[in-house]
Amino acid sequence: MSIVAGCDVGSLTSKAVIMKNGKIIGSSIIKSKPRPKDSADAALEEALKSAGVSKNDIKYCIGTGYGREKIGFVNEVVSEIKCHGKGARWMMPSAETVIDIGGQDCKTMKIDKDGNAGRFFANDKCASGTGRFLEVMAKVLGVSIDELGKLSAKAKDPITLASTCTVWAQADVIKYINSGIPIEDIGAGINTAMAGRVAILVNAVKPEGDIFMTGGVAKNIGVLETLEKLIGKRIKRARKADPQIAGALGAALLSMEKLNGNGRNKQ
Amino acid sequence: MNVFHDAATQVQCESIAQWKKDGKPVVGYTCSYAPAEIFYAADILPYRLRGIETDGMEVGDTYFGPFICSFPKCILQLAGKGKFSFLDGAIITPGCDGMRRLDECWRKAGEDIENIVPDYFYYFDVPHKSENHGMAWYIEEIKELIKSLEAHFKVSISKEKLTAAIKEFNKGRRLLGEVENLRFQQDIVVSGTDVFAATVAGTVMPRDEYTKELKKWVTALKKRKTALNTGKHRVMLVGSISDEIDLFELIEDTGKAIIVGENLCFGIRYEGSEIKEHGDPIEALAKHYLGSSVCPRMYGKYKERLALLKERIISSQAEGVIMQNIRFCDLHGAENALFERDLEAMGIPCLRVEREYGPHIDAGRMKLRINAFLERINGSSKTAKKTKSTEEMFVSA
Amino acid sequence: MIVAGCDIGSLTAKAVIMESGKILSFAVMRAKTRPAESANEVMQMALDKAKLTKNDIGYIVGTGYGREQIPFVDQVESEISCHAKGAWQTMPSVRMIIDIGGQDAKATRLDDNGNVARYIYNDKCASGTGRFLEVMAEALEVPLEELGKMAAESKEKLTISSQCVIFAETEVVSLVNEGFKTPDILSALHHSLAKRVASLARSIDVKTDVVMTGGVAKNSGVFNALSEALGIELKALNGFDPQLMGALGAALYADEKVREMKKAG
Amino acid sequence: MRPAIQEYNYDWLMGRTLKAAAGVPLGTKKETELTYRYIPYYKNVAKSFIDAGDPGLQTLAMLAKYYENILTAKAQGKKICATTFCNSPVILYAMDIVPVTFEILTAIGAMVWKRGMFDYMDYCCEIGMPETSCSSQRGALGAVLGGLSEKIDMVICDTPGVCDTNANAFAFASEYLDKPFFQLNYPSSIGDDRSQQYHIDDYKEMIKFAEQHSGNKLDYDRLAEVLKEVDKQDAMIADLEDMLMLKPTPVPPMYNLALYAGRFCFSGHTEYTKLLESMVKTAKEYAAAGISGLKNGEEKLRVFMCYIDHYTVDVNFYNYLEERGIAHVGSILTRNFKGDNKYVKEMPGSSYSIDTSTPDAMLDSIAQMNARLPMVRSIRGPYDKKGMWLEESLVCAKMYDADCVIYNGTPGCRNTWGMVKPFARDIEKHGYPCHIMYDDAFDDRVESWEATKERLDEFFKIRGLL
Ligand SMILES: Nc1ncnc2c1ncn2[C@@H]1O[C@H](COP(=O)(O)OP(=O)(O)O)[C@@H](O)[C@H]1O
Ligand SMILES: Nc1ncnc2c1ncn2[C@@H]1O[C@H](COP(=O)(O)OP(=O)(O)O)[C@@H](O)[C@H]1O
Ligand code: SF4
Ligand code: SF4
Ligand code: SF4
Repeated sequence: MSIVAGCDVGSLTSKAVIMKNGKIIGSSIIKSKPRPKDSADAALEEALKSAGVSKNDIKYCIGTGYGREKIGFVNEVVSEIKCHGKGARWMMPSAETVIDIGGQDCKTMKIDKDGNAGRFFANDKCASGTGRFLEVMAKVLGVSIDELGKLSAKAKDPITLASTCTVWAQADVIKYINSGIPIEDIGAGINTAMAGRVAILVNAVKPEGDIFMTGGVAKNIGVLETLEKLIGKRIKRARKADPQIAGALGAALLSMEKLNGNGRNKQ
Repeated sequence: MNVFHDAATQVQCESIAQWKKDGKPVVGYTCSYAPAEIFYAADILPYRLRGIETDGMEVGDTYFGPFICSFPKCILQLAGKGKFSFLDGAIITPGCDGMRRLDECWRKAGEDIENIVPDYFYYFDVPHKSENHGMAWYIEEIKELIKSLEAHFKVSISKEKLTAAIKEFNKGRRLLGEVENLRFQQDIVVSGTDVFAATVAGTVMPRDEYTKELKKWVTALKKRKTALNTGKHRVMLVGSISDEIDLFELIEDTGKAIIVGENLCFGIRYEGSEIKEHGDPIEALAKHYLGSSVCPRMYGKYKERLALLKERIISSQAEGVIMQNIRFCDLHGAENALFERDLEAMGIPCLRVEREYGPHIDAGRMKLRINAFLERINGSSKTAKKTKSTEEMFVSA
Repeated sequence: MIVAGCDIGSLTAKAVIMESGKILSFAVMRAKTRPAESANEVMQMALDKAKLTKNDIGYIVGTGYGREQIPFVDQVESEISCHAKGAWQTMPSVRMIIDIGGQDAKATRLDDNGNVARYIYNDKCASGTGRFLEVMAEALEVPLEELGKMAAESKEKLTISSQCVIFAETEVVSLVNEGFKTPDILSALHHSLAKRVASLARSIDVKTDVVMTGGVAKNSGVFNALSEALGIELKALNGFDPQLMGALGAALYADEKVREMKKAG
Repeated sequence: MRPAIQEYNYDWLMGRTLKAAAGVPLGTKKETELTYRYIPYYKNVAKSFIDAGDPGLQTLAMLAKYYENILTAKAQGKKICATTFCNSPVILYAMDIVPVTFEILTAIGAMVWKRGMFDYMDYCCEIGMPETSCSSQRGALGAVLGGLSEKIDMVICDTPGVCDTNANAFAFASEYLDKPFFQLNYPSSIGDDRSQQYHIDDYKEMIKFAEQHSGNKLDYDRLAEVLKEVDKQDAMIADLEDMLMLKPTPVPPMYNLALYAGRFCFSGHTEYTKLLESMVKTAKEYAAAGISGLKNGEEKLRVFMCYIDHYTVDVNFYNYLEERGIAHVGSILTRNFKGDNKYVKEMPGSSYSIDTSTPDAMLDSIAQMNARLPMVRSIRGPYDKKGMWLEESLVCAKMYDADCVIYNGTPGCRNTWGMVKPFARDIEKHGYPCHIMYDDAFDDRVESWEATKERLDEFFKIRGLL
């Protein structure tokens, strides 16, 4: 009976997953705190609580995410790209292409049957095309991040958004609000601008097989559906778990492999 | 090694200060198309302009527009901050559009900020093709440059002096070639960071001193036994201009990789081949500097560059290639995509990243991508190693 | 005649009420999503303070981001013109105005008659803005008003390399993690913003005297850093709230208009 | 790229749309309505052209013909050559090769397509071109790289030495599609014997290349014919440019667009001659009557575009000028540097002449002409050197009595963004208010037209121009 954990400290949210015999027995998503260490502690604690086990029961734990170097309790750290690949494959065993959009970047990757990442692309330099972009916009529109995604479906005549920069797009959005354009049309324009940037990255890895999306933005149905249109392929919906925890889940899965000795040896 | 690291990580290292103290001139230049031997022949220190040590961009941004690569902007920033006050001259070449605009931006900044434009400021026109009339144009440009240097610095640059300069530079090229050979071995005794520092140092240090130091270093290297690459992946770094020791360190500090080769301006690619030591020295220089078609500004020569890269990959047994381009560098950005297409098709893992230059690089984001890439190589080499070596991959491709 | 200026910015809404060149009252508040709402509310605040009603106001000029949406104005003017007018009136020696508001930064050069000679907005990649500081203040858990004071306590020099607002925030968070002190980080932020704005001003030629307007002018950290970056002592606006400059300029436009109308009969 | 888009051949789509639009004025009212329904997104653009009278109609017909040529090239056994707008198509016509000019096609697409050229532009990025590269190539090039166009047979690019990102796009295309590539390369000086010779040598190499890959020999009789036509056209362009100097100028803003579209597509072709004749005729009539070419008849302001115009959906920019009563006194792109032009006299060493007496003279003429096409001529060297961007802009601004100078480009334009700030400063020093637009001439996702318009209005108001 082995219990393992994975902890993903992201820029916006921190996630932890506890697994036992290949099953998720506890998980958590919390808003990240200024200090990654605190975030990690809090996320783990909550996950432990939901699993009903104690920290001492954890046999192995892998950390990942933007703040991975600062997590106090992990045995090892692994990159998000690898973890998301692993996690995605577990959630959707047929997935071959993974799109991960988190708070501060967007990555697309190909994975093999074990969930190992092959070619990948990440957007660099610019915040447009990240979850953060959507948050800023949701705030300007005065809707919650959940609602933002749903606006696309209600839109009649979506606006075209200057998509080059989060900050400038914000100015445009304000202008549209000011000129009385329905909020649905603006929201849809925002989701489309986002999807447009992601589509370039997705197409750049030449998606094959089933496509799966992880990270918080996977919960934005507007982005997801527009993206499907842009790439002309269906994106598989997650059923087994919340796609936002894919990174932490991947970390937990790698912990398990490590413990069972069937994972590759670390150099 | 320290002397190289010093030279590579400071805008003005000790040897330059010493040179100035001896009352000898220093002339800065941009890009890999300015034949440094000419300066040596006139006892002028050729100094390849760089942008390290900037801590802001207010001067750069005042003149350059927002959509420009940060490398030339950093040079302008340093100039504007008086960090290049040791220069007696500067030569701007139209390497790329960003670099050629440095000519105007620097001069314009000079109208606002006193004493930042060296007395000798020269625009050296380099054609984009090396065939017949292209080569002829370039040779004439070299001759013009020589005349202009002679007039301004009151020196004479004879053919004999040029040939002597070529010979001196070739010594360094040969030594660096030996270092390269060391990196082709199964066990590598020298880090990529150290090699790169030594290479960059060559673009700023007085050449005699450089040759001497290099010789010492190479002799010492050859005696080294301890392999530095145990358990590490062999990777190459290619793409946009780089003189950033930090970037090499960042990759090697992961503890999972050793850099076995590069293909960068400032790097070994220009030093790699020797220049003909007999015949007309100007023609020999022209053939070398314009003719080797080493960077994407020489349009239509992609296949040659790919061949060169492949050869490097094979001899250095690189397991993966990191391709970077500075944001707004379309030349390297597009070429990296082609490289990636062709190398991945042969089973060489490639990582393509866009970044900012030097002091403005976001180390955290860069690290993330590099780590993930190394994990990927780790995964693929497990399977690939069993089947094919790099060389076999090429042969079969 | 009593006149008013109303400046609906991206972050704050401001109103100034004047009578024959004298300020009767003013108000500042956080902008609402709908500009019309902000305008009504901030105007009401200013009216209440002056114990007036809307009917008492003879002419109103609107400015700012949401200027086209203000329901009650008689005329609209751009922010550039209003800040210029306000600053010129407040300090006739002014030749350059650097206005950093929530959404953008602008530099404006005046000629010897107070007319706008040139102006420039921040470049496409927008990091030199008040919004940038707000995001940072939030990340550092420091109230906006304290930013300047706190930065003054800085001892160690740091640099922020990210130019992007969004990424700079992450960078700040990691600096916090690495144990750097808040004042040092703040100082670095102020310098980074000041440098960006300085290059803006420089590209249209800096002429003295230079004043700073807009909300960010209240941040002494930026004020000082900008002086340093420009190598020029910025002039303080004799105690007048720089954030109100746009609204003041608008009110002055209104005043001018009313006088013109009177002259014309 | 969206799969829906991948289903259609781009050239065919555009060809059809343009053809339908060109047919509109020929039909009855009812037919017109029907056609409009068939080209809903192109309707506004087509209308703007149709409103411009005969020259507008001719422009529509000319653009339609341009596509027709591309679409029928293969059936007629002709080779297609991708080339830049600043490479005069004259030589290709003389060799019976069909040119495809990415920049022009992108501009047309940006005006005509409802969604602009986004999908095609983004496709280029998907296959690896940096998103920071110039949008003017990325548009039409996306369709070519995506295999949605007529297949090109060779690439001739004449921007090395002028513009990296442009040359780079062509080099990329040739490599990606594995098609032969030739570059015409320009040294940074102009007018001296040495550079003249370089141009000629380089041009001869280009002809060799084109002969080799098309299998056609350059026919000097044909070349002479085409060049004579060019000579005629140049004279008319000079006429139009002279009329731009009148106050008010009798030349409608739209003519500028037609002028250079024709020059880049159909130089040396009779279609272009006819278009020019029509424009000159109308403008002369206006001039004789002393009226402005603007629809509402009142010229309030004269702007000189020191770089490119603003394309994107619905020819918004031209309509804006009309609405505001702003006369467009030309852009760098309309410049013609034939020796007898008035403003050329102010810039010694900048001109060329056409001599068709011998084959060598012809080659000299055409090489010199090519070296003086808009972007090639003025952007290649340091902007403040003789005969370069600054001098040219100032001469034009003065000669056409412009009230202000406006810069518009693309964020991909390293070339001009490299030093547009000092450039604007210098222009201002000479007394011309100068506005830098932060948009993308071909892609209004970079800055929406509403925002662009607002900034323009603000500029005109604050600087006391309108
Ligand atoms: N319920 C939701 N509906 C739609 N989008 C969401 C939701 N929750 C989070 N997001 C999006 O996900 C992003 C955060 O993603 P996450 O993967 O947690 O980021 P990180 O790992 O970088 O912290 C937010 O910026 C937001 O755009
Ligand atoms: N008391 C204060 N101290 C420091 N900075 C302030 C203060 N009040 C406002 N600010 C800054 O001013 C900005 C708002 O400026 P303002 O001119 O009101 O913007 P806008 O006109 O665009 O609404 C805020 O983003 C904040 O950075
Ligand atoms: S363009 Fe905008 S979102 Fe992108 S890096 Fe710049 S400030 Fe950030
Ligand atoms: S990296 Fe690219 S854009 Fe920058 S200087 Fe080098 S070639 Fe030019
Ligand atoms: S607009 Fe600029 S970047 Fe684009 S092709 Fe022309 S010169 Fe090159």
